[in-house]
Amino acid sequence: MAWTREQMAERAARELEDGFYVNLGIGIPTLVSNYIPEGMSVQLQSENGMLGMGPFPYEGEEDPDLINAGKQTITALPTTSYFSSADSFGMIRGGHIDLSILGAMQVAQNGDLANWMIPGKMVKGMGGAMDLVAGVKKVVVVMEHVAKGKDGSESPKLLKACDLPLTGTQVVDMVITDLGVFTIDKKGEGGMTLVELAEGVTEDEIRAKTEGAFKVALR
Amino acid sequence: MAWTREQMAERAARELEDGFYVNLGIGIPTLVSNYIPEGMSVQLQSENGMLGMGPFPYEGEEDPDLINAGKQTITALPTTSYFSSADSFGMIRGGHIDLSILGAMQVAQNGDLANWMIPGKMVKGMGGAMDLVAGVKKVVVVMEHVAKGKDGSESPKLLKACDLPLTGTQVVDMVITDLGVFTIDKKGEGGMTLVELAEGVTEDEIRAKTEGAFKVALR
Amino acid sequence: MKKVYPDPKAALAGLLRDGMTIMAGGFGLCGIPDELIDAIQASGVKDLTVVSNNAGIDGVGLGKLLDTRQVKKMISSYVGENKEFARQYLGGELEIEFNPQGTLAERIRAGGAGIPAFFTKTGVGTKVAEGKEVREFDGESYVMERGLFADLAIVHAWKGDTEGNLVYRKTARNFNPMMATAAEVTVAQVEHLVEPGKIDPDHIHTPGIFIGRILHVPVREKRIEQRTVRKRKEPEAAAAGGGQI
Amino acid sequence: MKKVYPDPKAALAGLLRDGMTIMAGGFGLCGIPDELIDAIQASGVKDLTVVSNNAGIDGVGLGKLLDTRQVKKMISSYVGENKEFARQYLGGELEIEFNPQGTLAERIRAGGAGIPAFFTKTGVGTKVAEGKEVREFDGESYVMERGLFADLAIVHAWKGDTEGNLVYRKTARNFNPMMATAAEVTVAQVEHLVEPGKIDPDHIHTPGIFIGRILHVPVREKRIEQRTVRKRKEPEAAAAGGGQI
Repeated sequence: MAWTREQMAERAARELEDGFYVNLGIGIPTLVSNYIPEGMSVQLQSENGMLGMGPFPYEGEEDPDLINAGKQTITALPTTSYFSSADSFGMIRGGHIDLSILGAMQVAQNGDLANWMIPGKMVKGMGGAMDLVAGVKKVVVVMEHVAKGKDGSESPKLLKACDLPLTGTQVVDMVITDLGVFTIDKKGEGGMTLVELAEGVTEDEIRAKTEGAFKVALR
Repeated sequence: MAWTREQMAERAARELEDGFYVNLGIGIPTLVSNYIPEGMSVQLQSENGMLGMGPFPYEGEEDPDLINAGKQTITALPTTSYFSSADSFGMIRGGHIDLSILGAMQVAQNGDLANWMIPGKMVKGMGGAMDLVAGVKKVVVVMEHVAKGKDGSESPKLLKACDLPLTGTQVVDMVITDLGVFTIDKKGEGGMTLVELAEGVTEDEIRAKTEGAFKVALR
Repeated sequence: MKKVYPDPKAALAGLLRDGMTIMAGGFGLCGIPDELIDAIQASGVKDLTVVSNNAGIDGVGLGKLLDTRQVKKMISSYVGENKEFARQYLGGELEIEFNPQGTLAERIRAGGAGIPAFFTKTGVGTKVAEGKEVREFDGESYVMERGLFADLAIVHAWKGDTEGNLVYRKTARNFNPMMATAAEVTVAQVEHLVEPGKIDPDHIHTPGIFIGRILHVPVREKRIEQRTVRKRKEPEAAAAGGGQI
Repeated sequence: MKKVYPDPKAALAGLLRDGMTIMAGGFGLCGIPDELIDAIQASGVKDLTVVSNNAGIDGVGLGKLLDTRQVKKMISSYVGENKEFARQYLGGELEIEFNPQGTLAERIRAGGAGIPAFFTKTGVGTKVAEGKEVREFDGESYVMERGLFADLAIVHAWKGDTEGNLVYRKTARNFNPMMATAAEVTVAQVEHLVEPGKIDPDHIHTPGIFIGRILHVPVREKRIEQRTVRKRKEPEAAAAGGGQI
């Protein structure tokens, strides 16, 4: 049984530590905020200029001047501070954010990441993704293990080398898919290592669905 | 009759224009604030992080958190804003200050300026002087025409080339001395031009006390 | 030295010309100088290069200038919400230069602060670094990016005084403060215009020196791009989008 | 995750080691983290490289660390007010690296913002540019300067909350905000320590992310370096030091 989106988010939340400042991408990463352990202080950064992001507002309490990087209405917390985009990305680029959890189209065994454009399709832009993966101390990717084509075909997303245009080179520390968890020695020679299996998933199944080389060190 | 310090400051004040943002150096330049014409809006910048600098405080009203770049206690105005040193010098370096009036040890005919160190003497540092002359739109130097030695000897300060370590190269637009006023075509080939004489001062006297080459175009 | 102008048209009078570069503050539809954008549309000025993190949505914000084909080129980080944009771009009618959001913010800040170029890790080894100098510092590779400076910047602030001192509100701050510093002339629209001295000088985000012209825009309804709410009955912990316990 | 420490000694415990680089906020004696400096003096840590715009005055501020010869090198813009400094410098006991004030401020800001190097006009053609790369952009020459990052930064703020959000007061802000961003660990001393939520989030100058430890220092008398006043009878226009009509 592969993990659900919620289970993937829950697993990603285990990378949080007390006192962490964290930036969450759109999609499954956003769900991680639901699994912050009680008693743990985690401040969420929104790269459009906010630290200490609160939950969505109650209906009727939306404030057009208070949105997150996904342009959704949100709320503030007692810890909140606001700042400019330049200060926000100074914070990101300067290595002050402890953890970034984000989605991906492809990840290579050396930590290369592709998640912003598909040649031939309309390009929307990279937004803050390149800054986040280059600047944040630890980058965790949460994604489906394989891409599913419209015809039902499956193609691996964990590759020897990305063929889509890159968001960053040697930037990913960990990949959480619906099938398991991999660590990547992004700055060293250690390559990619499978460290956890989703319940009921076998090493063989993962091997069949992964193009990139990986060692196995289940814990 | 050479100009007094007050007359030099008064002359320098004629370079002010309505709406100008101005940085004044220590010494005679500070006196310029006494000659801002009535009805003219001039905001003084203090490079330690303030725009809209007011007069000295009344005795007993000094605030240790409110000083100018000369470390003197000052006051605020209704127009005042405070900012960091990085923002302050962003303002200066970015060319947002209209006019800087400052003192000098030497000025060369091409606009080179020396005003921060004398080799062999204790060096105190350049403070913000190099940033100001490099960044401010118009730089006016106010200084005595000649340097007086302890033995009463006089040596010119307006030179062909500065021999003291430079604060900036081709940065001075105008020099106001106790004897007259010079303009300098700092970015072009126009050189230095004598444009005004202090009352009772002759062109010959100036020529005798000036090493740098200059044209004359009195107005 | 009067900085206050009565309406958007007057505030932009004499500042617009074909082919110019305009910076426009805002993130999505949050903190955009919409009334000034409307006035630019009305002026008919064209062949604009517009520097803005996003390009508005269809018929709103910068989307209006796209509708009227006044924009030749966008310098942005993300333009996903605009169908007319996609149409013009795919049809080759519109040029786009994508910048990583942080690089865009820093290029603008640099332009305003007299810094012609700087180095950043962002984008090394990607399309963004193509054709740019890449250099190693202390064993890491960085790409050189250039400062940006515009002919005109238009910004939106919550409060301003007649001297041009500005205060932004919440995440409507975003790109506005840097853009205010990085143009020959900056025009600010403010929701509340007050006399000098009414804003605590420690609370000012943009000092008046950067603002050439200022304009009071009456409070009106602001657009929300992604209205996202939670039910009153739901426990807080179940709400996505952020959390702190 | 507790950031609040009971006293300066505790706030610096485990952070000090010989030969380290420390940034210290302040301009002159304005906005200096004096209680933290006292604790560094008391610790006896030595061979320090200190990044600070000034070097205090004799027996006050960083002057104390000079008195006890704990400083090996200063990175500053102006050190004129300190006799002991001059003695040690002329005697070859103390190294000094002068930076133009704006270059120093920007190097610190760059260090905190992940920018390893940038170009500036300041200092081109002077001693400051010697040995550094000079490059032309759009017909003007600029010198390349490097970002600065320290092992420890100590800053002074007016108000702070237990999350580390800081507000500075008037010109006591100066170098403190950039330094807070440019060190492995930043320790802040604040005159008023409050609970989160007590500071308007639009008024925060330094977000708590930059502050590792925070310390309440009771209000005491602050030193004034150049007490300058005007007589009550004097007309305002006659007062030097500034003016606006």
